[in-house]
Amino acid sequence: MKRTIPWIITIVTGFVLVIAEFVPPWGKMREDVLIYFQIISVFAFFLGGGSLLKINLQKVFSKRTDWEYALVTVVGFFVMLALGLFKLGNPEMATAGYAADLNANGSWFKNLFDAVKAPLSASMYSLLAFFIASASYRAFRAKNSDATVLLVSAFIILMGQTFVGVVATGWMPDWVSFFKVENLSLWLLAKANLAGQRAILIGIALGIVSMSLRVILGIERTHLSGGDE
Amino acid sequence: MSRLSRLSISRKTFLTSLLSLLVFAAYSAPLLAQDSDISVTDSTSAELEGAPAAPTNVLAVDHKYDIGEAVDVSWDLSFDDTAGMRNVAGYIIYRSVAGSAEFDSIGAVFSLTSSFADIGLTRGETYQYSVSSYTLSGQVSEPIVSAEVTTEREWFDWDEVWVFILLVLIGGSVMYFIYHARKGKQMFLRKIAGLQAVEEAIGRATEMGRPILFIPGIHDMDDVQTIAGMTILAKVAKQVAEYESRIFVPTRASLAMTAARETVREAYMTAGRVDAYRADDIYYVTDEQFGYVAAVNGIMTRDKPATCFYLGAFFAESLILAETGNSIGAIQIAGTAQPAQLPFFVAACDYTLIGEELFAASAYLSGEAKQLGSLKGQDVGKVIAMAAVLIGAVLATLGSEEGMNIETFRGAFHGIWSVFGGGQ
Amino acid sequence: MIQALFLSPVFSPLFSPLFSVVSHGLGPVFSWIFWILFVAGVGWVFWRTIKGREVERRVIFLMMGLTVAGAVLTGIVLPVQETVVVRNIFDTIENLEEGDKVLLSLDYDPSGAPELQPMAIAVSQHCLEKKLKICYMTLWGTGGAMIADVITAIRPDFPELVYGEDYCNVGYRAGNEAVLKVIATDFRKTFPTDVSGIVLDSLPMMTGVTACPDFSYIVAIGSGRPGIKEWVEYVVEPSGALMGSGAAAVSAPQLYPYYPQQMNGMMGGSKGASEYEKMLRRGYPKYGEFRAQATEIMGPQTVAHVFLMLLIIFANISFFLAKKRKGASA
Amino acid sequence: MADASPIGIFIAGVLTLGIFSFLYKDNPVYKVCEAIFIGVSAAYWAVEYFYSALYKKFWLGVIPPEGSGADPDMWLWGGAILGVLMLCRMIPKINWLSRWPLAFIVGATAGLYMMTFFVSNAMNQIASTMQPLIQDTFLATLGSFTVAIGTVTGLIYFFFSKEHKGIFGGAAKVGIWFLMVTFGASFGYTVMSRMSLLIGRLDFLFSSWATNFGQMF
Repeated sequence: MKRTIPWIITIVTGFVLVIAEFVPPWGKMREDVLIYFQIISVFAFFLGGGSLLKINLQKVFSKRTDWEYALVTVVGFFVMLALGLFKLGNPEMATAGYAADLNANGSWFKNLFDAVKAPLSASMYSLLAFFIASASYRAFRAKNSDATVLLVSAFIILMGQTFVGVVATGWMPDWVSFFKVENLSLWLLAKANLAGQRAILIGIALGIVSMSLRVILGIERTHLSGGDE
Repeated sequence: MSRLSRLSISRKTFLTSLLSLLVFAAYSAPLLAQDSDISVTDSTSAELEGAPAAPTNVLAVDHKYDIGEAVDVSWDLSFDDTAGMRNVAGYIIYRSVAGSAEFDSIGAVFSLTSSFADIGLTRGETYQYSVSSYTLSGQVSEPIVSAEVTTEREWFDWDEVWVFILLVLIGGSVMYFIYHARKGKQMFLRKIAGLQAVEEAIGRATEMGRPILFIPGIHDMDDVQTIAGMTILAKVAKQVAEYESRIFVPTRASLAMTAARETVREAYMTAGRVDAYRADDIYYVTDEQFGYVAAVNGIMTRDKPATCFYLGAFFAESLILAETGNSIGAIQIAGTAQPAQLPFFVAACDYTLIGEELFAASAYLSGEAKQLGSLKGQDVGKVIAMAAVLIGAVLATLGSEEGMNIETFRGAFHGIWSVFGGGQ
Repeated sequence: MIQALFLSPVFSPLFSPLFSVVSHGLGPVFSWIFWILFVAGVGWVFWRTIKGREVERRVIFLMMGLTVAGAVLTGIVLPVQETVVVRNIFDTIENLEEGDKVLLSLDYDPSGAPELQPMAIAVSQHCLEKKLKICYMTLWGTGGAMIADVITAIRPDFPELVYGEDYCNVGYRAGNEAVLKVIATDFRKTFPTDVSGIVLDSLPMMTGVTACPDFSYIVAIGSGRPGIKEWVEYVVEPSGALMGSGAAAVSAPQLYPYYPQQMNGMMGGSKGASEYEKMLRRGYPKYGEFRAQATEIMGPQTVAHVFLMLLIIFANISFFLAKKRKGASA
Repeated sequence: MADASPIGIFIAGVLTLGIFSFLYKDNPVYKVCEAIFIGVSAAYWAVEYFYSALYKKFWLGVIPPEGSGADPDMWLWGGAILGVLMLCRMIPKINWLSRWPLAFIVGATAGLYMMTFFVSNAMNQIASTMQPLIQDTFLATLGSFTVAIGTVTGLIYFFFSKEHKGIFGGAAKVGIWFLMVTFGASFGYTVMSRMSLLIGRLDFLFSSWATNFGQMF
């Protein structure tokens, strides 16, 4: 029982949603399911958030290494949660009550977002500029034919992205203008890149069809069986 | 911005919108006032001085392949709605329920528009529509009435019939090979380096006494890539349990955490080591993309996992993770179906499963005949796709001389259809 | 911006000798120092390379940081090449008629802002110059703040704008692609009100807008999912609306397949944005250089690209040297 | 962030530097930034989901506000029931019930994705490849041949059940080259994006933050 019911739920939901694509009266289901998912994930947050708090509080109380940082996390969590849930300092509260725009200018939630979350997010993201340099240095070496193709293609695009490429190949006569970097890089992006993308996308679609069928048919169900029976 | 100035702005916004509401009401009043008494027989409006020419050829047809809640109304533009004239400001559309002569206005569109979709109707009801043009000064033309139309619900979307046929072909071949895969009969499968390295990578971590890090992507369970990641996690966790190593699975979504716990627990049980399972090694971090990345970076530099798996949906963080993993000397096996991130994994990881290979991985790792059979079904799909690409290109080449315009898939298939004598 | 740095009470005494030159574009002294440092650093990396030593990643990080920081501080401006892909968007907007409506969807968050915000601002300015009406929306929870920033940035140039008549902001609705599916045919079902709860019907510019195709042009600017791909799939394909897009450079190659059928133009990354700014400046000279955010960052971009190309060349030199040495010893 | 408070700007700058310090090595400042980031952002999304999904989508869906004219959408209760089942995980006796919503989501995702990707990835991509091979100019013709050959050989590379040998192996090799060109091109094109982010951050540090810093002391 404990195994069969989930399996039936998977089969039925899967097949119904596949068929819904072709049956107009069922079309709304596809939208409803997305909303269901959002509602379920809010409930699931109790589990996720619970686990986050549990692990960090355990660290704090048992004074394990780095417990101080765990405490910071817990405090940060509750502060932001309170500011948001109660919409503290939200100028629209006066008129709109709890329907006020969560991110209204001037609300403490938005202020904390601007001062803490936004810069942290942007800074973490911008680390990529450094990592892209170290990765290029390490990975773009002509070790074999595949790597050489990768390297050459990347190099041409890099040149095409700036005026450097234009200057470098500006001397070429018109009858070989195809090989001018600006044309070559556009051709790489619009043709060769397109072909590769298509092969990847078609492959992915086939992979998804096959894997979805394995899941729906219950051949692949390691992800939901774990139980004690 | 201080709270005070914010308040003053919202008051300003309020006043502006109130004002514009009044302007709008004043402007549209003459139009709306006529709604109730316009009927088919009432032709006085046409005699209004300066009334624009009415639209012609008003058609109302049931919207195809829907649940019977919509009608498409179309018309030819009023003579006064052409370049040079343009004193028509727009059209008003009226509707009556069959039998009644009462036409209610249901909407208006701007000039140069010749269609209107009326939605939210009742299925099985018969309606009649009429359309008038109007000018900015409020004169409305005589309404032109359409024939009656009954909304119908269709049970099959015939626009999608090619999708259906192809899906049956490809899905059917996958299912055929799943159920005809015979046990014991060895099927040929090409090697995928990344998957052959899985066992070795786990073994290495065990020897070094360091943990394994598994990231099932940064999407939630509503992404099929995450599900693919979980199916691989099942196989990896089983081996980890057998080797008595340790696996960390930080997740970016709560649901993914729950699913990962189920998966790993099941794997430990299958391996007969449920006592070694630690739920707290699989934990939710934060839904914030880069907050999650910051945390995983921390885990990598502090716990120094010997092997990192990145299998699922990845975005910009792919390179941050892979470069940090590289700096701690971990063996890295990645796989994603995000085309934009594949280059970074290919560049920075030891092994990368490209797109389709990610979805095939759990079948490969399981070694079960049925699962492997599905891969053969996928290959049949590839043959169909390649054939469609080649035949389609050839047909398009032949057809292009006659000016055949093939833009969409359906168009292409109708093209094939017409070559074989159908349609046209 | 940079001027502000040197005006601050702490820094101005320190930098006052430099201030006068730097604040007027390419400051000779400051940029000379920068270029000398840059060339010296690259030379050192090159020296290490031919000596057969790998360069440590932290050195690369440091060089990268110095390169970009230097280029930002000296404010070098380099030429931009125009492309048809961007031109198409500009021309589409240029050819719309006064009063036409444009839907601008900003689907990104602060981390995508450096690249995409300039596009949103330039397109908004262009639309307003043409007296088109703009409706802003976003599919990202964090996009609301982006819209607010864009409006703050353009307001001073167009003091006569009236909310609800010339532009409006319907804000964010949760639901990702589900939102798009719905608005393709029924705009009001998802957006019955604007961001602050005003009923859409009371905004004069929104009369007659029932679905996405009622906008003369849609410009979707985005950096991920849901974003441009979803716009194409759920709005353009089913409804046939006319769309142009602005993509973060990272996702641009994936979007090329949609050009020109499903979207008639695309701005890719800062380069696309700076091209748009260039076109805008040419058409409307009042937009002087100091406003061109994306153009401003193309200088640092170029220097960073050159540095990266040099790194790749060095890496291959060291690889072949190592191989040769290995071959000689074997 | 033009109107952010001076203190907000100050904090933002410090946090930015804290994150950058990770490039040198892991350190206490980075750890603090990381801890703040995790706590604050987890709560941010909790609140955002609470209001956008639970309040706006669900609550206002089943109990529409007066005057909106909408009918209560009873289907939404299904989502809520599944959500509550999810919480059963916390009660050991009936924690197996939490597998139901999970099973629902996995089935739904499989079904939805199968169709979406089949139509958008497979069908549309195949359809767009169906272009006339012979074009007006030599280069355009070369281009359309490239796309067709690249797509087919790329697919050959992905074949699982056939050994990459002989002609087939040669085609697969061409296929992997096409994939490599794609990866190289994407990588190269992305650099600009990544640099913009850094430029954005540095610009913030040098202008807003430094100015603000000066004014504060």
